[in-house]
Amino acid sequence: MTNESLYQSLYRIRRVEEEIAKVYPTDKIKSPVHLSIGQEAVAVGVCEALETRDIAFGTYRSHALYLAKGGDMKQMIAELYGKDTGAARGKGGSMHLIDLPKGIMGTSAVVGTTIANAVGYAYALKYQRKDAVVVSFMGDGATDEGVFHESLNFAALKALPLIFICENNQYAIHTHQKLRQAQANIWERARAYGMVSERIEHNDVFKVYERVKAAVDALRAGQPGPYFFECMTYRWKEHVGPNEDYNLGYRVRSEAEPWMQDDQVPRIGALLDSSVRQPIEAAIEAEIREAFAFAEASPFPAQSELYTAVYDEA
Amino acid sequence: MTNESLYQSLYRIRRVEEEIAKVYPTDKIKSPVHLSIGQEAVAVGVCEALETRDIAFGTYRSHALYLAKGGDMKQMIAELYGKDTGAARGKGGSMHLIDLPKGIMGTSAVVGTTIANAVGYAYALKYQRKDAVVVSFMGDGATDEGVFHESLNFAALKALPLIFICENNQYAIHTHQKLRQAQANIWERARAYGMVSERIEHNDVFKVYERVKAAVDALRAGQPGPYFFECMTYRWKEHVGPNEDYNLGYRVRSEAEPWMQDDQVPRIGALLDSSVRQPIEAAIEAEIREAFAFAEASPFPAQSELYTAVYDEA
Amino acid sequence: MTKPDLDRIITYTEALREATDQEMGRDPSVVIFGLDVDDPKAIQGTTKGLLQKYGKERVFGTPLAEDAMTGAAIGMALAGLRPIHVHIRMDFLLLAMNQLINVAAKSRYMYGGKVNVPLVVRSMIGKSWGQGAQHSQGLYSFFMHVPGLRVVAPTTPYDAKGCLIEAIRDNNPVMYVEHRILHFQKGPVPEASYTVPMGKARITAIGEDITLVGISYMQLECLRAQRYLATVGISAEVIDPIWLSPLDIDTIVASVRKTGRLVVVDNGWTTCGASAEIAAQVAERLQDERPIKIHRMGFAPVTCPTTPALEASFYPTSRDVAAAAHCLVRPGTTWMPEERADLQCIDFKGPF
Amino acid sequence: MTKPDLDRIITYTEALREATDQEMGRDPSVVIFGLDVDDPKAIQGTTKGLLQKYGKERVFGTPLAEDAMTGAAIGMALAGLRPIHVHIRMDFLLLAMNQLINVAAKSRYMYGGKVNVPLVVRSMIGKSWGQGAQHSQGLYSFFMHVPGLRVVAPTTPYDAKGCLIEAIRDNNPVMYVEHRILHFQKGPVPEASYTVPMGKARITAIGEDITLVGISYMQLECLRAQRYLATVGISAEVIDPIWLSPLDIDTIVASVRKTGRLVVVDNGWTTCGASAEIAAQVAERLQDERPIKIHRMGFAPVTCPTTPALEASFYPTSRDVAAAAHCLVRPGTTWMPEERADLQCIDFKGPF
Ligand SMILES: Cc1ncc(C[n+]2csc(CCOP(=O)(O)OP(=O)(O)O)c2C)c(N)n1
Ligand SMILES: Cc1ncc(C[n+]2csc(CCOP(=O)(O)OP(=O)(O)O)c2C)c(N)n1
Ligand SMILES: [Mg+2]
Ligand SMILES: [Mg+2]
Repeated sequence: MTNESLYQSLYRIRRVEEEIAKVYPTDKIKSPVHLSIGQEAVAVGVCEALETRDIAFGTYRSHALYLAKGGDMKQMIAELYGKDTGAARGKGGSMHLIDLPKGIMGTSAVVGTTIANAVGYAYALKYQRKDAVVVSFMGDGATDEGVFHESLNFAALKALPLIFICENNQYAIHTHQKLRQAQANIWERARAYGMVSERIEHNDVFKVYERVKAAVDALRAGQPGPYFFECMTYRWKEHVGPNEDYNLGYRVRSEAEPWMQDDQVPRIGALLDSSVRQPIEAAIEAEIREAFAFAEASPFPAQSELYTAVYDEA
Repeated sequence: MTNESLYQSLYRIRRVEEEIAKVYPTDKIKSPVHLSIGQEAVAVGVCEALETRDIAFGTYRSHALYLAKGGDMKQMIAELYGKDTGAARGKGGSMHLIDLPKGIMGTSAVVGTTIANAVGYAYALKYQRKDAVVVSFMGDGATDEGVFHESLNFAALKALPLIFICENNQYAIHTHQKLRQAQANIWERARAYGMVSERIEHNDVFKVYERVKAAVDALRAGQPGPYFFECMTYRWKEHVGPNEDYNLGYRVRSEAEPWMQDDQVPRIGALLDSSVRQPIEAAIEAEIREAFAFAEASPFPAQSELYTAVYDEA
Repeated sequence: MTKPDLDRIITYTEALREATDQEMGRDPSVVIFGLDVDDPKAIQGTTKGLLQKYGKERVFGTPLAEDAMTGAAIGMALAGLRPIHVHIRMDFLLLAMNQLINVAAKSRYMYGGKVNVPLVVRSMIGKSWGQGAQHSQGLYSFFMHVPGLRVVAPTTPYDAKGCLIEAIRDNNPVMYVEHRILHFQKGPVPEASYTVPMGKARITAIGEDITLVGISYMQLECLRAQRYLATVGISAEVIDPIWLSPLDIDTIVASVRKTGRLVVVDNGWTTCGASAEIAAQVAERLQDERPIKIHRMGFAPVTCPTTPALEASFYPTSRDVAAAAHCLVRPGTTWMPEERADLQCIDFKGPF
Repeated sequence: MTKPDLDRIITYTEALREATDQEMGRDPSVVIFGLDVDDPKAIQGTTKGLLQKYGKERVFGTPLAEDAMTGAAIGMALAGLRPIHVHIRMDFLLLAMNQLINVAAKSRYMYGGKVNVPLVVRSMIGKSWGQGAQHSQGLYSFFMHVPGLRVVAPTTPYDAKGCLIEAIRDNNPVMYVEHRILHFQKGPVPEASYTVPMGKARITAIGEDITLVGISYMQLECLRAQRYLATVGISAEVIDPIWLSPLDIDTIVASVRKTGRLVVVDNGWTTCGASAEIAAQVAERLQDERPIKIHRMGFAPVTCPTTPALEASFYPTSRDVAAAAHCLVRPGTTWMPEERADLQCIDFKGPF
């Protein structure tokens, strides 16, 4: 982790998603997109603490995770375009991103499902004596689900090399956490299963990095897991789609403003000399242009693809 | 609650179950029975604090709850015999006891299911402005299930007039709690949802009564629920069936012995003068004889009953 | 059955809203809840205004907890309420199967008839705009399989309203299946309350040569196919089963007795689906009477792909249905109608 | 396919244990877990000794958490293990439907073929001794409905072993369906490892007049029915599909092409069940060839009652099957064989 790498990752995610939002009204992306704009710091802080061999599972809102973990941008944009060159050959779309060489094991449209998958993966890694950790991303909404409880219980029971990251943006679609949970204490619930658990306030990329790095180091040293981090953050855009939604009335813009003022992208950018920052930005802009051009130019999957990959017939 | 009523209830349950165990080898009861012998104090302590109008939901191990809540003994034994006069006309068996006039709303063979049903019932009572509380019985095993988490969260969110009773006998079939949960702190998990929660040690019928009575009084006074009580207890017999199972090797008899020495039936019996105790016992023995005779004499349901009660066609 | 008042045209979503509103007004035991029922989007408008009118005890959003909230709905029903539990995707019911099948469907029977569970579960099938693998499934055959449940999948605004009222008033658990694309349909709906009685199919076009049974959204494709077929002189009878459990097999059998040919077009996979049941029952019923020809259509036997390039071939279209019907009526010939703009499938435009 | 070694007779449970043991010995990526797999009863003995031999990392009991443990099994499979997840009742799979159908069945497709999920889910159907509403369901048609899953329901010890090995080695999620009563069956099983290849049915009796397809435990009742029928000069061909997905419909069709008559006896409800699928496919396939007669049998269309007085009529017996077959072969006549002690149904004796 360096300020450069942090900025590189933050800026890359922000700018890719801004481009997606810009392209979206043209209907070239004919599938739902759940943007992470405003929330990048969590994925970036976490992934800076990981190695490529470490494994991440995410939610349908995982552009940030995918990019922060090193996912291939071309394949991601092509996937959003439904193209054959996409990460899932167009069969998955934005909600089902995957990049195996980068340890991105998949993202799911059904809330909570990947939490359990991550637990199983961590169990396997431990059994295989592999020197890698698993990270399981979830929203605050996912912690309402029974699978959250069952997964945490099993992970604690087996002391798995696993880090749970709850991206608490306080909303599940338009429903605030306080309308879903009597107490705003997700991290305390996790602690009750017998794991180290902590809330990280303020969408602070350095704090996220530090705490997760310490956990990763401990796990690599063979100490028992899992860890739980409730990372407070905020979604700037609508739940799904490219626009803002403060007009809907379920939240007010003034709630968002402190988070916007605390935007981690310029915050980290400001720590860099412009001679360092500008080449980073320019390279990313070029990468983005290339990724979109790649997606545009790529073919759709052939009709015969409808019937492939249902089963592994090997 | 009086010592008489406690003893009456404890002795009644113990003796009914002893008779079931005695009859079982004759194969007159052709369905599984999960005996509560050793655990009676929890159901009795709880139900002594309830009124008939209060509602209870239980598990497949609910003979004690059914009887303590005032359930009809004849209908219960007839149900075990699969007779038309049974509580569920023979269609349910030991695992699906019900007695609506006594507020026993049903027991289920799938672990954890009635927890959520109890929550919904309590929601309805609150909406209907009814002066009754709901009690939800569950085993320690049931607290592993996701439905436990989801149910507690919703009950706390809506501050329902509901008391959760976890009968922690430390085992789910043959698997000890410590092989299923990293920490033995079910009550603490419950507390994290934002409810009053407490562990009651030693299978102590008075303590259970006192704590539950206080909760019932508070709920009747309109104070917000729910409450959670983890009641430590111990099963003397095998998980299912009439025998002991210390030979299986998953537990040792010495673990059971302190619980047996602390048996609540003679403990409470000893508080009564024998002139008080003996008529109680005699009446119960007569009731039991009558109940079994009733079951024996009752007819099986007619073949046409196979097709009735699938739908309410009213 | 009330005859449709042809003057009052409203959408399917408005019909759902109106049915709920009328029943909630009539009966204080009706409550409605589920993720997002009280949010600004109000389940595509189907719950709009209900919170304001009936208050948050009767209209409420829930935590993400499909399993326990289904169990809670059953508990409410046992306590005398008439809960409506709403899911924005049918796929999420897979989290609620235990309560639906092990508890709701069985409670009345396993408690010897002492209780009933007057519960309505609304769920929506998604299609187009990249709904993909996990937001597109039509899984109602699961509920048809299990005794104790009722299943209904209305196609028109008229039936949407009448079936919802019928479902709310029924004392049994009813799985009420909607389709996102049908939400946009408009049609005549009387303002006054009425029910569409369960177990009765509707003949939506009268014909002689072949019977087309179209389930849920596929009813629309069958009606379009009927028009394509008319252009080549084939007269198709079209049936909307509306209720899948109880299923009005008599109406279907009577039609096939006449036409001798049956195409069942399902809005789900065919294997062990509604189309298998209908085909099997018709074959059993008519085997001693006359030879018949049967053909089933439904989702391609694959997971639903997200890319529009493949999604288009995942679903049978009206032209596919017409071609298949043609093939049964005039065996040995092949024909595929030219696409007509007025018979095109409506696609949903995103974000979601 | 290896020919059965007729000398070595073992039980179905022992066949399961042996298959698991051999695969675990061969491949360290095979792990087995589920509620109570490591307890003294060892899932009716099917996991006996495995803990001692392979240790608690590879053989473990779990918390009561069907949903997450299924999800965890998928995660293990993604990481290269070959998990076997065991459930003592099929009814409990209703808690795992989301992971099974939304994740396991779809992962390969929705990730564009990049991953596979080599997972085996064993589950048991209960019968007799008051299993009742929630411990008796045969719900495999749900899994047949969904592309991406395989389904197998072996009847004999020989197939139990060979199919389990085949399932473990397959790279896809396989739903492995057992029946409690079949656990008591004995039969010839070679000691050496072998597979029973997927998608291939077995003709278990050759006949001319009628085809009986018996699924899971009902295969036994069909074989008994075949013997009852023989006493009145009716020659029944009996087929065990073994694999329900992929289903060997060709073998069934070829038989019905010959006999002209089909009775499908399922170990579940008929509506939208395996029997509906088989009947529909056979009807579709033979409609241009010859007239056929079809009859489906299965659970009564009610919830399973606990009392033995009603449970007996909930299930079709071999005599019911024989009577129904007789009715197809000799229409207009009725016949019900006298019960023969040697062809009686085995009942399970409790506690459970
Ligand atoms: C099991 C399930 N229930 C409901 C939904 C519908 N849904 C999609 S996103 C969402 C909100 C999830 O909120 P959260 O976990 O906080 O994630 P965020 O969108 O805030 O990142 C809901 C309810 C779903 N996809 N899956
Ligand atoms: C959902 C589900 N999973 C598994 C089972 C099998 N089973 C029956 S009883 C039981 C143990 C439950 O333990 P606990 O809740 O502690 O209750 P106890 O038997 O100790 O009273 C299990 C696992 C079941 N009935 N339901
Ligand atoms: Mg959120
Ligand atoms: Mg227990």
